[in-house]
Amino acid sequence: MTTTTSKHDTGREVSSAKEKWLRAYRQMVRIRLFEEQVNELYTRALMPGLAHLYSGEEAVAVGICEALRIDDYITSTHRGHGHCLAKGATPDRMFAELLGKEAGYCRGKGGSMHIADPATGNLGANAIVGGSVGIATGAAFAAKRLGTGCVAVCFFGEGALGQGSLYEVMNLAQLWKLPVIYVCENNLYNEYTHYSETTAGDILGRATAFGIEAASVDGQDVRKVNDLATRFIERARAGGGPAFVQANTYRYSGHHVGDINREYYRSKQEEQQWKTERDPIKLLSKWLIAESYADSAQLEGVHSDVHAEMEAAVKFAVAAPYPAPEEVDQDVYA
Amino acid sequence: MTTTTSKHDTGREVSSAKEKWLRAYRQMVRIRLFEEQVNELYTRALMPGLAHLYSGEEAVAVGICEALRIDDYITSTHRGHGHCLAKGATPDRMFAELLGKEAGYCRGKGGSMHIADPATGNLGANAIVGGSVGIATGAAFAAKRLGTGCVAVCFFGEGALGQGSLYEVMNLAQLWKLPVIYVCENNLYNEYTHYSETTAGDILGRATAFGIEAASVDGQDVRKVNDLATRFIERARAGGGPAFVQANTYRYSGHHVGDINREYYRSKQEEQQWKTERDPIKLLSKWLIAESYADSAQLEGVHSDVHAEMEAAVKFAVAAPYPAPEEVDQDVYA
Amino acid sequence: MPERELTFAQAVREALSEEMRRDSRVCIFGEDVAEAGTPFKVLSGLVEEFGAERVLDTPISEAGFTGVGVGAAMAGLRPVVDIMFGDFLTLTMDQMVNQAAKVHYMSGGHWKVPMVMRTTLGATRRSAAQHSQSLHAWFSHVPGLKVVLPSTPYDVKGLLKTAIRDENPVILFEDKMMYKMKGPVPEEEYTIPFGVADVKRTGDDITIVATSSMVQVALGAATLLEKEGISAEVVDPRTTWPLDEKTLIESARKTSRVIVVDEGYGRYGVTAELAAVIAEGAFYDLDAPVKRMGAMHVPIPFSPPLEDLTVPTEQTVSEAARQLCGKS
Amino acid sequence: MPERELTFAQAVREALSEEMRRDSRVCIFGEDVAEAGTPFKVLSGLVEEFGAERVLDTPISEAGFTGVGVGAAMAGLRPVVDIMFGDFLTLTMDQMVNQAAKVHYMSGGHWKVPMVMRTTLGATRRSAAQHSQSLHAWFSHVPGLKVVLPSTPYDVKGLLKTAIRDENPVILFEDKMMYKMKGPVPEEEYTIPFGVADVKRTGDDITIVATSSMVQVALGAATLLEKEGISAEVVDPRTTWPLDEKTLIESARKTSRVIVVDEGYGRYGVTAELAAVIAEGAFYDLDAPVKRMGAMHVPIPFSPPLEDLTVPTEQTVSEAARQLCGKS
Ligand SMILES: Cc1ncc(C[n+]2csc(CCOP(=O)(O)OP(=O)(O)O)c2C)c(N)n1
Ligand SMILES: Cc1ncc(C[n+]2csc(CCOP(=O)(O)OP(=O)(O)O)c2C)c(N)n1
Ligand SMILES: [Mg+2]
Ligand SMILES: [Mg+2]
Repeated sequence: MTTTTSKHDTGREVSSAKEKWLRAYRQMVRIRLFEEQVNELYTRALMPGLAHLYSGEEAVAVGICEALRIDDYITSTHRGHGHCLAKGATPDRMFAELLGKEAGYCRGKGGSMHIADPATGNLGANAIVGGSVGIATGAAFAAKRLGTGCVAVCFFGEGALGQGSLYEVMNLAQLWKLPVIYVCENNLYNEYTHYSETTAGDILGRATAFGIEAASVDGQDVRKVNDLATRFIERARAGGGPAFVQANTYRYSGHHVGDINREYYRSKQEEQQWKTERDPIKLLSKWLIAESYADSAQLEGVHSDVHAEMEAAVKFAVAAPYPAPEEVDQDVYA
Repeated sequence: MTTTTSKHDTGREVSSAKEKWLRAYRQMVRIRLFEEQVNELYTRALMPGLAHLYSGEEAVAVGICEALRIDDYITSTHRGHGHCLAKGATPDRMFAELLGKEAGYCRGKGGSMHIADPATGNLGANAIVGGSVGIATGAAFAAKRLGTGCVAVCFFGEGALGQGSLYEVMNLAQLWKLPVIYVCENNLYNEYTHYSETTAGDILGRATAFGIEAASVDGQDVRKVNDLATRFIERARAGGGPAFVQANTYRYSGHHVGDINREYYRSKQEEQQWKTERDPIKLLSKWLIAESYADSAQLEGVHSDVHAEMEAAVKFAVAAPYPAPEEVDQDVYA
Repeated sequence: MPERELTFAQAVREALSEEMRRDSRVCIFGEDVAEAGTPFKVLSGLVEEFGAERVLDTPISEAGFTGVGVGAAMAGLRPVVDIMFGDFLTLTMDQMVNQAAKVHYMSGGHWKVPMVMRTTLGATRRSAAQHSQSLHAWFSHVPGLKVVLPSTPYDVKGLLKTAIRDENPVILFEDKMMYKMKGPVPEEEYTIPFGVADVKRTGDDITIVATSSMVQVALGAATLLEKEGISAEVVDPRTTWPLDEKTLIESARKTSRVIVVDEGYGRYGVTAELAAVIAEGAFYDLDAPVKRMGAMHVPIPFSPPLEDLTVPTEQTVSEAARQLCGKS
Repeated sequence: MPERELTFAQAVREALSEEMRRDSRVCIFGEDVAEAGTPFKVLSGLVEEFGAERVLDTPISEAGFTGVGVGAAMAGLRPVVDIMFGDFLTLTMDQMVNQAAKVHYMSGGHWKVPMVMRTTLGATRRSAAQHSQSLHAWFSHVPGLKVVLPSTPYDVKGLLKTAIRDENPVILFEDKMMYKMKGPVPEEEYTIPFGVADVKRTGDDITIVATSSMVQVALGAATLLEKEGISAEVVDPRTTWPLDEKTLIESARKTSRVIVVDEGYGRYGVTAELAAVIAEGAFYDLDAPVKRMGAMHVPIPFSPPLEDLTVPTEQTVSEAARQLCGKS
């Protein structure tokens, strides 16, 4: 298995701004190229089922997770590969999971929508929209009771604002002053429906109504995301209670890999505009160059490193064996 | 059966302020004296199960329902007798229901927590906290689609703010501009727990976050409640969409008739203060006398009329037969 | 002229559009039901014909819009509520069970809830544990609800039309794997009554009672068995509530051997009720215990070779039949 | 010295306080569980002993705080989640079924959810349709959950302690009508394993398999039957999942006549599974079909004379036994 990520698990150890943002850059590229491979696997009919790509939204997961400790918790969604990688998972075991192989994070039993990993505090992706809001809040409750100093981050799409349980747990989190950050990734669409058709009023108001501190951020700018996240996370760790982030972002691909003809719900022009003008990787690369933290050759080097990493990981996963039939009824009960 | 209420079902026909507020006065007294009989029935062990008394909160139900048409809808709660009477139900059939008799509104099958009555637009009391928020919203949706001009009022206690489905349907109601009014009766307690221990942040904000117009009102002042309700209801009827009311009020008795020793969660002094200083019936009586709309003899007359009405109704209910055993499996399916 | 054929999805759509034309009170709401026509494209074209006032996209609020369906039904509409995956029914249980199912009875027969919930069931789409469940047993357990499990394009059209005209809350489960299945559907209007089982194939040696897509599995198994000289009768209850006990029991008494197959979990599920009904009703005629076959008692795994082990197949059903008939 | 007696409620409380003393990770939350000690006063005194950090009042948010329980369990606590009435389980289904039950399996065995949900079941309290249901069949149907139905003070104490120490999500149902029932509970610590049925009374002529408070009904019926010379064996499975099939089947094979009694709805409920298991396992020994007795298939009515018709009683159970034994 590859070990590329194991040296910089937490982001806390990074000494300089340069190192910090180069690392964030690499993490975003890893997510982007991971997803390219996923699409490839789908197109080549090597992946069972479907997957929901995170491409375009990398700055959110990376900006947030770079502000977390390795033992902090996250919960994730059906569009979870980015969160998972950003929190420290390795692509080989992820690909293996996507292919249903024994070497996968869930021994092949979870698949794309259920990757979970205690070693990196990943409580699990969740295929129920809003399904993990209680879990993240409960993990924060445990962290507080046990005095571990850990924080929990709950990632969800803006579609999850439709789920009442979010409001139930935000109320609880504020009453009990729990160290949990609710991160709403507003990528404008609930599947095939624009969020404005499903979302009345004001998104931040839905958290501030419970007395929860809330802010919006440009979800394509990893530095801004990270700044805000750092502030909220440190506040939560210090006992200041929950916070809510609206990260404005965009998914480049379809709702899932099979959602090819999208014109009936959004224009190609809109997609193009986000890709050319607001790409999180391009934006950071420009800044890194402007700050003289890197030149383009160096950054291209990152891309080819990562590309090699991903190819190796896919190869590993494709070659890996399926679980044995006897595994089917194992781990139903602990 | 008594027919006392049938002449003034809607409140719309009342010509003068005097008539209007005298009628409101009578309605509040009817609720108060109804509940006294309920407590009596419980104490005398004539009533099966328990009941949740509305005494102290009369101005809310009456203030709101006097602004409604007979064909407008309401949904109610476990503490529903007041809403039911205010919307036009007769006490004889209500008592019969409370005693599980065939003559009851639900043929004895519903009991105190499930009184429902199509003739007065009462979609039903509900023993699930927050259980009727969808029903009221759906009735408003039907009214809009069918063009009936009807409005739906959804009564609930502040405890229902804990239920996520409220937020789900408020979002929908605002998106679809439905004629529904959410009325939060804040009587300070969820059962045996002060609402401040269960309710973070700001109550009105929980509606305004969805773009819903919201206001607080003194729930002991039937005129203020009625003014606000009239404004919101007419706005909804005209297509202006949903609204949210927080009516600040107090329940005089225990959570239910059996909740006698309450000192561990609230003081007798607090109860006394509300009863002496903020009683909705006393407040209106003072005003009626000050405006020379009535003198105390007249108002006492209302009390004795109503007392007689309630005694007759109880007598009717006590004498009424139980449903026949064969009824047990009737009306499971329509 | 050959009989007209439709896919299962087309039959659903045709039932809905016919009923919407017939009755202006019928409306549809759910997630991505309008322009998208659901992820399975089952409802394509309906919003274009009936407009955005009758085919409405909702927020992702299953509990909320199910409740809206209940209230809308009480107040005069005929809502068809769409729950994209049967797994999300978990979120609607309070509205379906504590409200929809009980309103009529609790109100002493005064209010009615003529609402239809359409949703899906079934595994083997590589969708993992939260998108593969078949939870119809829960609803069959609840008085006040009716539960429909169509197994062919013909059946789904007729049963869905009946559901929409029914005065009660009805929940109809469609197996996602069947949407593309073709079958004859006449041009003429028809409905299919609830509580009437359909003998999908007659036989003498063994009865296979099967529901939803398991009917197709049972028919496939029957074909395999035929080659070996075993004549299997396939009985489809079509609705688990009301349940046509009589037809099930009569078939069992005739063949004296029974397998019940359902894609829900085997334990405390539909197979238990069907087996218990048959074991009681055909007690003196059975030559062997009723054999139950349901989903394996595990969360549905993602990994294809594992997932395929969890549901009954033509092979496992025919093998069980062979054993029951003493031929293996 | 006579054996110590406790009420069912006291036994629950003692189990909780012993486990909370033993393991600081155990905490309780739910509505009105702290100062109020629940409406049934079952938890009185716990907040005083263990403090407001371990016994927490929640908002009326069953879905939300159940989810919090799942996450807290995953992250190292041992939460005991209190759902005041079993009827409100409708609101927790997503968290219990799509999350708690599946986390361990979906994560390939990597995460665990050692959480206990305590709730109630049972009718005849004149509480009407939304406060009287017995919904344990739903949970028994779901792989990943364990389901406990204690029938005596002794059992509830031992089973609840086992539940708290179990590494899986466990749901334990208490019949509200039993809280004041007294029974022997030894001073010494003990636990009761899951999946082990308890023969509450031995007999030769007929087996009555009963759950929760129906065990008391069955014992009462057995006493009535004894006077008429019918010797009834009463078997209490104690957990519907895991299920001790062996003890049930052995008793059935011995007596050759069986009644199963459970307070959940009769259709598609616990009685169906128990009857199916017994009909299969004791097929060649049964003299008559297994008789099932559950709640009548109606929403529970409020009116006392009607409500009393809906649940099995000593009279109806003994009458059924008489018939099965050919003595009526
Ligand atoms: C409770 C529930 N309802 C519906 C779905 C089907 N579904 C899967 S993803 C999705 C849209 C989610 O939108 P959003 O939360 O904005 O996340 P995004 O896909 O945009 O990242 C829907 C409706 C689901 N998985 N769970
Ligand atoms: C979903 C649900 N949870 C819990 C209960 C138990 N319960 C009945 S009334 C009540 C308190 C309700 O408080 P509030 O909404 O403020 O109404 P109030 O009694 O003060 O009028 C609770 C917790 C219930 N009936 N339904
Ligand atoms: Mg989105
Ligand atoms: Mg209150």
